[in-house]
Amino acid sequence: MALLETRGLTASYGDFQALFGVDITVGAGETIAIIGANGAGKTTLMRSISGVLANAASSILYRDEPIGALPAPDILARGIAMVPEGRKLFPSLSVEENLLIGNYGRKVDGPWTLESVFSLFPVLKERRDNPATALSGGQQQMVAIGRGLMSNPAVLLCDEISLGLAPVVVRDIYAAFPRIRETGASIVIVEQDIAQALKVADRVYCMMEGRVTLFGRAADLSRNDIHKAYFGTDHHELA
Amino acid sequence: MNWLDTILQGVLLGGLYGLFAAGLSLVFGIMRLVNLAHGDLIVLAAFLILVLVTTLGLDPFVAALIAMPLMFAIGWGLQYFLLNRTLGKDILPPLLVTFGLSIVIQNGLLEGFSADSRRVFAGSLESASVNLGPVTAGIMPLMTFVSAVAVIVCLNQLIYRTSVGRAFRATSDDPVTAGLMGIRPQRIFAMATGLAMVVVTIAALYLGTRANFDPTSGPARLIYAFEAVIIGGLGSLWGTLAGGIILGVAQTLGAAINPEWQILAGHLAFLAVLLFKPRGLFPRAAD
Amino acid sequence: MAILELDGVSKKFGALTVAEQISFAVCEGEALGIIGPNGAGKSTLFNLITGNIAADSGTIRFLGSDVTRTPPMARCLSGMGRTFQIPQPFEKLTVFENLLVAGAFGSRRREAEVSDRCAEILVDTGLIDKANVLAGGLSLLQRKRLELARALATEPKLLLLDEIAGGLTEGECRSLVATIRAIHARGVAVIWIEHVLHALNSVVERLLVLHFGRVIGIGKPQDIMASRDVREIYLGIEI
Amino acid sequence: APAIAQDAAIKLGYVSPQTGPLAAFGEADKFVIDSFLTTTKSMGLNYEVVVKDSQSNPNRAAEVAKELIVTDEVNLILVASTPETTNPVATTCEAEEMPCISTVAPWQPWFIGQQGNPGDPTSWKPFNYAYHFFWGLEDVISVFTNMWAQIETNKKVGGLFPNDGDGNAWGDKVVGFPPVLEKMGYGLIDPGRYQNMTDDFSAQINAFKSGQCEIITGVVIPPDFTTFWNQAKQQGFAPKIASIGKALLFPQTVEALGNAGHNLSSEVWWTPSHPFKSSLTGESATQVAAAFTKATNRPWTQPIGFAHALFELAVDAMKRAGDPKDGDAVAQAIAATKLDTLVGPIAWDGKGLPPFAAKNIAKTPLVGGQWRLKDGGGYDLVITDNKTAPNIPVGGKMEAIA
Amino acid sequence: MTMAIPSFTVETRTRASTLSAAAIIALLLLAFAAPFIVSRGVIQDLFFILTMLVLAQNWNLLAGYAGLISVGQQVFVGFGAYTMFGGVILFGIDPVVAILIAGLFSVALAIPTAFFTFRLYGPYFAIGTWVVAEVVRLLLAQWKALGGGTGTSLPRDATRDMMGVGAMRDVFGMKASQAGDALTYWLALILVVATIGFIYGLLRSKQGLGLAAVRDNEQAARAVGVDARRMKTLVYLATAFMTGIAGALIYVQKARISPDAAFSVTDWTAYVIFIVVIGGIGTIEGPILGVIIFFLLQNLLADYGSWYLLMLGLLGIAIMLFAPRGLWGLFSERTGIQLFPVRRVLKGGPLNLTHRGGPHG
Ligand SMILES: Nc1ncnc2c1ncn2[C@@H]1O[C@H](COP(=O)(O)OP(=O)(O)OP(=O)(O)O)[C@@H](O)[C@H]1O
Ligand SMILES: Nc1ncnc2c1ncn2[C@@H]1O[C@H](COP(=O)(O)OP(=O)(O)OP(=O)(O)O)[C@@H](O)[C@H]1O
Ligand SMILES: [Mg+2]
Ligand SMILES: [Mg+2]
Repeated sequence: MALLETRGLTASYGDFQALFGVDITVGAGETIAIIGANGAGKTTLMRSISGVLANAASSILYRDEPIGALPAPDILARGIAMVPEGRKLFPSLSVEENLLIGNYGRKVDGPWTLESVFSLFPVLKERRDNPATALSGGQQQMVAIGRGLMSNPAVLLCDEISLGLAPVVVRDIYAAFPRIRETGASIVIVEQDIAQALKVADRVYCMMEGRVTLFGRAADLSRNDIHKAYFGTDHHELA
Repeated sequence: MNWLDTILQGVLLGGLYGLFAAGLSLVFGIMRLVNLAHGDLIVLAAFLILVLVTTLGLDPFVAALIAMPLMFAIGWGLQYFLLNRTLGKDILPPLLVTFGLSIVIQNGLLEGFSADSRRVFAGSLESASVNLGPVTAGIMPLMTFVSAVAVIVCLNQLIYRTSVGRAFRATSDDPVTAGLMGIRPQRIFAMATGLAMVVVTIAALYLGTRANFDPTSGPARLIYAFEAVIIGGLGSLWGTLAGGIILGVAQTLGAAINPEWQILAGHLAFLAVLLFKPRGLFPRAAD
Repeated sequence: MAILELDGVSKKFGALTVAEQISFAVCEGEALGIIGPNGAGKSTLFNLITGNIAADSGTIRFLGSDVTRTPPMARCLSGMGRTFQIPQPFEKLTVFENLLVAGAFGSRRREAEVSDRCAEILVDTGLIDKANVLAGGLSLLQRKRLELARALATEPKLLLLDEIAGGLTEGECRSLVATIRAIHARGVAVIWIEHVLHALNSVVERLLVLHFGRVIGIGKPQDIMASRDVREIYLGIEI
Repeated sequence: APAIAQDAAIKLGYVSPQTGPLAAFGEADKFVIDSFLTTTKSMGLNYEVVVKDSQSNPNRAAEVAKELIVTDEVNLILVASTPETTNPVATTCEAEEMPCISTVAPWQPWFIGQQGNPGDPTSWKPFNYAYHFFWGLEDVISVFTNMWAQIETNKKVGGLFPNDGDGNAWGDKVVGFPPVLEKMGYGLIDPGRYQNMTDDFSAQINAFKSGQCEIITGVVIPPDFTTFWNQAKQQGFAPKIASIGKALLFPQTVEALGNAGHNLSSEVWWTPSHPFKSSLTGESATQVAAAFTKATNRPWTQPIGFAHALFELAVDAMKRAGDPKDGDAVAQAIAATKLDTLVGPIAWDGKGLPPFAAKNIAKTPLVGGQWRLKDGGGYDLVITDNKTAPNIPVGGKMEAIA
Repeated sequence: MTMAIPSFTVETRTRASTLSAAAIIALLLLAFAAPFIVSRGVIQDLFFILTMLVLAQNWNLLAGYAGLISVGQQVFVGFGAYTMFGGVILFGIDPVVAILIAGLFSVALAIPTAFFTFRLYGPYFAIGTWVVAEVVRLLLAQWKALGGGTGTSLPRDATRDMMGVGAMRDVFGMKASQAGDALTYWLALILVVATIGFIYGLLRSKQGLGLAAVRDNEQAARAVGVDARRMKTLVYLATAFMTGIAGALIYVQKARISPDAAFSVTDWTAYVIFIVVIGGIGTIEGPILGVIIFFLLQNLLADYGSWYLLMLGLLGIAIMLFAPRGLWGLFSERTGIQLFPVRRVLKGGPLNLTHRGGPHG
């Protein structure tokens, strides 16, 4: 049964419509990847689900409850946490405080505590009292993920966690995902790095210009299908 | 001329300015909100205390205690329903709306209370003083100063030691992302203004017992409060107190030379600080 | 002859060294690519070159004269054009006006003299149909194009490009490469920071690798890509 | 016999601070004007009063004066209360050739304050249309020193003079307190002009303490006096006498001092016990004050008498002017006034005045009083010195502040 | 690169602006004739409107176009007025000449002020300008020759014998005070025309475009060769000049000055901000509309004392909340009408470029 589901989701920024009827489903414990070029609407989708953008109530269902119109804090309270694009750490807060604030609106017992986040990303423990902005990009991304986990969410939305990071750092960060999956949480990853996405995801949605153009089990999709959905061209056209 | 006394009086005066400015500093630090109605809100609180004192026959300190939650509610509502709509990158909307508010409060109070000068009586405390060797200090000014320090200690504890305080700082950094943490920025801002109004009530208590006030006496001290905040640096409450003291000492020193220089000396001290530290003495690292 | 020379340029933000003893030169008409992990100091290097950030030590020479202490405006007037990694359009001006400003001020000419050229640049960069739209209403992609177009309007002798190809579709990427090549072909020197290596490599003659603020390699793209250091640091050891 | 045509109403313009920090001065205006209109109506006179509020703001005062002249086309302008309102209005009237009667501001700040260069007496010029009646600094100085003479002191005086219209005049080295006090053997310690709404008076208190002042005088706005008085007590400064102008005019402001207001002294320009009668209604001062209290439920204040007198003078001048629309005739009629009013006899005859001010100023009597705590709370203003105007009865002797 | 491109043209004019140009010229002719047509009361009201309009246009130039939100513009009103008084009283200069000198002195004051306040940003700049104004007020309050804190009046003869008044008396047979009014009114009218002309000319020039760029993004503006500091300084000095002149002119008419009145933050800055915001910030039309509304409100409600101010406060709040672009902004958005267009619209070329940018700011 679907834990989280969007039905014909549309979203606009003023006059500009960014999503045109997006349907995705996320099952319990599932890892979903959403891929697509810049401007495809991936972030908009994440922002809609997490409540930053308001939508029609019934366009997003969570445990069969319409949540499309709820504001972000209510979404978090129900167990959907987000790691936003660009990390968005709080510069006035230390590393530890950035993590602690992650469960401000949802304090439930679960696998994730300050200690377990530190054991997931040991380097953060050493820097716990530093201002979050003093860390390297990769470390900041770890704080952002840890912060998302602190509320022990049932669904974790991760927007472009490898954006602008060097491949080595990306690898370190993705190394943490199996341990997050083990706790039973569903994960939605937005990613431009298709290979990386296919590696961790159970299922993949591909978006182009505000629509889902392809979806299926990661293992079933051919590279050419994805390429076509992603770029609108065949793979072999690539030099 | 007694320099020691001059400086002591200046420091105590600085306590009063620090108290006037602490609420402003809180609001300015968290929301970048330049509240031009701050002075009028102090006067409003003073009238509230006055009404409680005269109708219920309460001691002013007790009256202030009762006024605090009321003022908190006023501040909360003001922020939640009005000022939150003005926040943004542009500083003009809050400037204008709070200026409008200032006019509304002043003239509302004028309609309600007439232009008469009022006073809140603190009994024999008013003229009591302690002898500190070569100088004497009034009990009330001392209490004002101690209250300013206490207010700042409490606010700092709140902001740096509690989870609500973390939420304040996080929201101040980035309200949208704070929302993703389950923080409701609108309410955090409302709470911050509510808290500022509690501080305002304390300031009003000392304003009302120290000198006469009338509906129009708010703006006169607003500029000192702003100066204290800016000298101290955005978001630093201790800086705000330091700013108040710098102003106070500059004023008493200026007055000791010639009373014509009293207020001018305070302003010049402010300009001098900004000339060398355009972001104040203790600016926040970010922004 | 060198159009730009850096000699021992260093910069620290507090304890963080973002540029350490950087020395290199770019010849007239050359195209140089800069790569390096996220946070390596690439954008900071641009800011040092253009004067948005003052160097702690070292000298920067442009067109033979020392510009280490001259303000950004003067450097632009002497022929440096740049794009910002995070686009910085003049939001309340139209796209065309954005270019007019750059054209009129950057090349010190009257508005009327530059308007035709600005229109041409809009055609070249594919923004012509947005000419009279407020720049604040553009999508990220269009904003990046506007960055490029605006930099071109200043008629630079040296063009500094900061990550303008990220997230383009293959077709768009190809046309971007063609545009940059054409600019380059007219004798404009180019320094281009980019993560999209195949695009970069199809334009530049040399590559410079930056790591923790230090230059760890500069040379022909093939040589650089083949070097062990670069592979380890930038691409990860697994390759 | 009144030669005024019954059909065309005579239009009087009236400006005073009805709102803002000086609003206490304008408190009685409505009462005075209402009763004036009823009286004139019953006398068969056709008067109209256009009331403007200066909002305690000199900019606004000048604006409304222009409006009265130009838009409302009044025949005469009456203005009252503090140089911040009287001076801009009088200046405007003078420039517009509009007759104007002004009051409730000591004449020096009014006259000298309207001169281009107040520092240069040779440049001072009299006015053709602006006339003022009130007392002057010489009166308040003699009233104060007479009061001080009743009590044994070391004759050391501390002065509190702000940098405003009144303060600069009172503290002036030529026309103000300093030369006279010196002549009379008082030592004046004047630390200098301060700005109104000052939060700290320790500089002044220190100066007074080290000068061992037993007397305090000055012209202070109410909030500043409260601040000063509290701080003085806190810092152990207790003068025997405090005679302060302006701050202690109104019962509310004295009450605002709590018990600390006892035996503070002040100038008194009008009380219900002044032995004068209205030339319009024949009522005595006591009756007018009682009528005010009855109508408004507020204690009497000093401006009542002067606001009333303004209208008496207006009616008197208009009667004699012939054509009320002829500004020059009205101005001449004002200059020729000889009228017994609610605040005493008024005539612009130069009596008791230096030659430069003789034309435009008429003086009214001034006495001194002390505020005394009443048994049941509240304060009484007791007249303690009348040497300057013996026809006004005293109510008690001066007492030193406990 | 070299493909043939159908030729482009750049336009700023709109149909409304062509019509309005004609209407404005007609209106101006009427305005110049006003002293012969309407009563003195109306002339004085118009004088008030015109001088407030000058202040409003200047504040708008500063805040709406240069992004410099100042709450200390009263410093130039007061300083200009005091310079004029000083010139007339102490040096016997003709008031009309003294007005011009006042403008120059204001610029002289603005130079050190700019040096200081330009180090500050956003709210710091706003408060900094206010404090500077207070400092100047307190310093002038010590100037005993001009009355110190008491203030002083302009000698009656000075305005009576003002340049041009005599001639007007002789030629038009006006009374001295009437001639004085007409003269100050014409000066105000000229000042308004010059101010709006200057601002409009500036905005349509290359410098105006640069100014808009600086306001939108200072860093990017510098990167494309705009000298942001020079641009802001230029605007600041220009507004100081015009505001100083307006201040002097206002006080020639008032004839009485005191530091509190001349440096009133409420009268010369807060109300001016109201005017600009009610009308619409960042447009030339906005302050014009704003000053008319302000004047009407003041006349309708002034006799209600504190209620008037209360209403004004509420109105300001309401406009800021519900129509942040002001009433002209609302109107212009609905109708697309602009009387003073500055937008450069690209026309022609390969595509039919119809989309318009709307008003600046
Ligand atoms: N103004 C600043 N103050 C403090 N630190 C800064 C500042 N600007 C940049 N940094 C830090 O300097 C380092 C280098 O940043 P820079 O933007 O130059 O990296 P980059 O190589 O361009 O990375 P990316 O590939 O993500 O664009 C980073 O750690 C960044 O956080
Ligand atoms: N705040 C906004 N205002 C207007 N348009 C926006 C806004 N944010 C995004 N858009 C537009 O909405 C469309 C979808 O953007 P979105 O950020 O969702 O894409 P994305 O798939 O996340 O891209 P990226 O890979 O760059 O993160 C784009 O055309 C973008 O320009
Ligand atoms: Mg995205
Ligand atoms: Mg970068």
